[in-house]
Amino acid sequence: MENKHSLYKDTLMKHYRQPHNKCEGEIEGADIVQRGANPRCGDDIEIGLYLDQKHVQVDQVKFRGRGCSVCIAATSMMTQAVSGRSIEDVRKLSAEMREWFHNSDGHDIADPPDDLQALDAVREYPARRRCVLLSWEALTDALDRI
Amino acid sequence: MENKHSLYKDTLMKHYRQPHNKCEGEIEGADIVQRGANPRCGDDIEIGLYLDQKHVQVDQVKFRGRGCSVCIAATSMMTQAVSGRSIEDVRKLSAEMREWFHNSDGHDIADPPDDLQALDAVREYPARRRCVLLSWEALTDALDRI
Amino acid sequence: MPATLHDMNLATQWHSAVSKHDFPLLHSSALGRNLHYLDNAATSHKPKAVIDTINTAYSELYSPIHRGLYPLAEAATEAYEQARLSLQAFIGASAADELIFTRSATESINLVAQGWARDRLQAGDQVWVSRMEHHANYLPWQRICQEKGAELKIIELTADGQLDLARAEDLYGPRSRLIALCQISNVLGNENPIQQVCANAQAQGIPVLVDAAQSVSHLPLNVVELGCDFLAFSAHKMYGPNGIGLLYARAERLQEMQPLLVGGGMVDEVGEGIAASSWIDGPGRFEAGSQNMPGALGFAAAADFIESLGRERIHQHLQQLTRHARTLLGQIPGIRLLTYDSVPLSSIVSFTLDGVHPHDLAQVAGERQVAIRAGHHCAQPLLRSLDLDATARASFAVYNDRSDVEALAEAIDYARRLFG
Amino acid sequence: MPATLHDMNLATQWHSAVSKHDFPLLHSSALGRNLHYLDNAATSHKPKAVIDTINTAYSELYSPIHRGLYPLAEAATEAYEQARLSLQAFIGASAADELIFTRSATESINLVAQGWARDRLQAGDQVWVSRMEHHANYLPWQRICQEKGAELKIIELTADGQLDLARAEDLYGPRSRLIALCQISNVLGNENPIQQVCANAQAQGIPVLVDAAQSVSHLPLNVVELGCDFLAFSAHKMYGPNGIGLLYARAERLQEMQPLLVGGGMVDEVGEGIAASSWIDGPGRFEAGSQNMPGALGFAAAADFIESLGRERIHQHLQQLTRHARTLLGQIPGIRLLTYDSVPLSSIVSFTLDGVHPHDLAQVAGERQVAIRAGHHCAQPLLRSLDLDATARASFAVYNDRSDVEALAEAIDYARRLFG
Ligand SMILES: Cc1ncc(COP(=O)(O)O)c(C=O)c1O
Ligand SMILES: Cc1ncc(COP(=O)(O)O)c(C=O)c1O
Repeated sequence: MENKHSLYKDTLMKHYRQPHNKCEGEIEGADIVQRGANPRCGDDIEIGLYLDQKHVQVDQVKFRGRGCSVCIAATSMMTQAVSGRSIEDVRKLSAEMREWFHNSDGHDIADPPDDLQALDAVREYPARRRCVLLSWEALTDALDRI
Repeated sequence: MENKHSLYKDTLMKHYRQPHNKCEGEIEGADIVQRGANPRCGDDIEIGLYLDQKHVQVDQVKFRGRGCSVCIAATSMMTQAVSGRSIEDVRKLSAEMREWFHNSDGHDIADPPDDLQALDAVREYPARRRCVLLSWEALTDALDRI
Repeated sequence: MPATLHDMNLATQWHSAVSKHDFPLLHSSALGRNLHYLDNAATSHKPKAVIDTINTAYSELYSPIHRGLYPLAEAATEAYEQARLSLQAFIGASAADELIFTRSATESINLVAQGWARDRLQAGDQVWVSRMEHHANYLPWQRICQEKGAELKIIELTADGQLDLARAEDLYGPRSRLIALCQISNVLGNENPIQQVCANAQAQGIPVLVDAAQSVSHLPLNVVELGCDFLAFSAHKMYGPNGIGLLYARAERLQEMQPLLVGGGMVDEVGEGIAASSWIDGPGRFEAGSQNMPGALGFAAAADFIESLGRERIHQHLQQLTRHARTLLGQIPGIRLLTYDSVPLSSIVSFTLDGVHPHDLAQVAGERQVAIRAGHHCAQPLLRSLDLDATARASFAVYNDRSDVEALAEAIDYARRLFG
Repeated sequence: MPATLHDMNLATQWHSAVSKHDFPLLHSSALGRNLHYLDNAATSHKPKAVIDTINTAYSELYSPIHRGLYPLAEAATEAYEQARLSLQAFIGASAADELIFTRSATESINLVAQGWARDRLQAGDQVWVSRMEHHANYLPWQRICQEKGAELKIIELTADGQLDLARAEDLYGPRSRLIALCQISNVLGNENPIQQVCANAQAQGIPVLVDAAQSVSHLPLNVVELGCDFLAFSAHKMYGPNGIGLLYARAERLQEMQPLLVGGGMVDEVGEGIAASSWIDGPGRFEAGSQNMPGALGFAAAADFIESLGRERIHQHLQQLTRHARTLLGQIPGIRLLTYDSVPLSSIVSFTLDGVHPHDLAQVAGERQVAIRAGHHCAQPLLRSLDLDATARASFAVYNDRSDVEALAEAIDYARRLFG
């Protein structure tokens, strides 16, 4: 069903159908839990950060919540992309993602890790940017609380 | 200088140059003095009514003030048209004049007294209606105070 | 889904009266030519007649209004006031002086909230709205009630989505100062019993404001028969231009209103310092600044366009499309329609599909050339009460036909399979 | 009155860049073809490029803004925000988020009065305006000062009609909360020393609002260099469409503002009952209701049109016409010009003629195909101080040329003879 002009690339659909790091109940044992909500769309998620002991690395990110396929898939990709990275790296990546989506004509991320490149198609739909960025914004808010 | 398409018909210019019933100083000895002002144009006049003893007839109307040629000429014509008429007649004429100017496509006054017909040309210029009607409105206000 | 013979006859007659051919965007633009545009409750496309009127206003008649003493200015002023007269006839008002040109339905309602209600509301007073109001007819009341310590009271809905007037106990009570209701909901598509509410309210001396944004393009409407005090709508949802709307205010109410904007053209005499200034009479008092003459002419042209088809007939056409949409969508597994069979049809169908977010529905539909809306439709109070974050919505206009409805149903079914 | 050779060369160059041919109303309409239109301070005519842009917006790109998930809606939203970017460049703002689309300069100023000043003014505070303000930049301040018990302070004029800043003693004093000034007066044509006022005000932390309605079409303008906090203007006076205007608000000030209108599109989360609702970030918070996309595109097209000629050059052209008008009118017996030689020229000449009421002047001129304005020009405080009820005014735009000025002088002289 892959369609060149569609938002719904296989990678996105894969993440939507089988999201990584998604909890069903509460997020338990996380160092920081942060909500991200967009009442205009009804997207409403919560992410949990698990840090290393020295608080220099993000060991894992989990999430729960509801939203459209773009929101869920992008959140899944985010958790996958940042787990195991240094906090500094995560901040950088987060800034790059926002940059990437705010200047849709601008430069690409040099080497987008993991599946993030699959979000490229969403950049053509400004109305859906918020769905992609919601989890990244929650992530930044969470990092600011360390 | 009469111009078919001009507002400035000879009759109007005649009344403007030599207005009837115009005082230079205060209006003296009138039964009722009434101001009519249109701050939007700067027209500002005062009319004085001289009634008969029984208060059923308007013996004379005088005026003073400043305004554009249409305002001055129309006021002059008004004083001429109503002096010597019964109050009832004056009320009727006043209503007809307003009617005449508000429905510029409507019917004409059956037999406009004196020079009033010369105002016909002004009906094509809605922006000047107010200049014609100012004195008639002051007149109505004055009659309401009898 | 074969149409009945009767429906088909009506449809044929209809399409000889109006079609996509009359709408340049739908007929010949790259982005619109093949589009099934079903987002008409948001805004409608413009017939050539309206676009041409705007064009002519700028190219042949443009001039300042109510200010010039040269023939062009007189002609432009005449045309502007003529537009007001056309719209007066369109809504059946007793006098053109009861019509105020605003920028939109939103401004019209805010004008009543700030220009009329502000001076009248006291702590403990009530303003009534319904659960199904658009934010434009909700937030202005919420804000003024907050400011004045008044109560914002909600007419809740029955299980089938109609105004539950029986439960709205104090609606006509002694503290009720205003009732503000939409004639047709932009989510449910319900038509509300405005005339009945107005009659009851009038008996108690309570003014009623009608938000006619969704109704004025297809419901026969007469403000005197309706009995309302205020009525608000925008031109752009009735095939007219953007940037212009209308507030009807019954003469008595108009007398009681203060302007929302102050500036040129609406003042009689400006006081020195903070001495009070005096406003001119009539609707011009509420139209501060340079008038939008091309907007007013386009607005009147839109009303003429609607009148040329007849609101009765338009309404019938839209009801047929709505019925067809309900039938076709209703056959898709997992669909939930937001309106009930017990409620008369108008021009709007809202729905959800189990397991697919409305944004995804709209996106998939968009990729298949079907333009529908997803979201809260500026009706958060309603959606919250239905425990929904968002719905999908299709809404119809004169240029839509059965093929648009069929494309919609196919797109939704495709989305179901894609996400299934 | 022969022009100098230098002037004639400039004029030739100018008319190959722009002429009445580019303006459909002036080029080919029945009422405009032979008209010497000199009422440009009221509103200007539209070049074909602007009319075509509006047309295209309706015919090829029309759609709801910020709401749809189909390609047409994305394209329309993109175009709308692109228009904001163009206008950002046009006024030199640091960010597009500092630009709010309003319906007009009038709404822009009222928005600042009600959305910013209302929450800040206290009894005894001062708002400063000048004696030469248009009612649009006077009445909103008068009203809010009345409401708050604040003082409306006036910068009076020197004998030659300039801001008498020396006499405005507390202008930068501790109770001064806002200074609201026009950049160019719509009666006198004066250009005010805004940059200097802004610098002094900024040093004391006093915000400055600039009414740029009369300047934005021909004065090179950069809000950052100017140093103002707010700047307001309308599209229709700069060759753009009616029904749309702009408020620039420096980011810091924009953060402090409350919306004038509440409704759809500007709310984040609607509170239950009268619980507070939250507004979205950015300029959209002040743009309640459906956006006027065709208006915004026409607005940006007007800015492009101006930029294509260059504001420096336009200003020069208008100054030349103004100088010529002053010379020719100055020769008519009984004329009194309202501006002084000591004041730099811009694009406006106001005058009176002894013994002839300005309304008669304008009417006679109108009958001779010369469109000028007569009245108080929405500047009653100024006219009262000059002890005048009305003046006549001629104002110039890019499409005017020396023949328009000559027709003006002839018409005024004719009026003199008619009434002499
Ligand atoms: C100096 C000045 N400010 C403000 C305005 C108001 O502009 P608008 O009527 O477009 O709101 C005008 C024009 O009427 C003006 O000349
Ligand atoms: C029921 C209803 N009321 C009011 C509005 C506001 O109209 P506008 O955005 O044109 O001001 C809308 C549309 O958005 C609506 O659907």
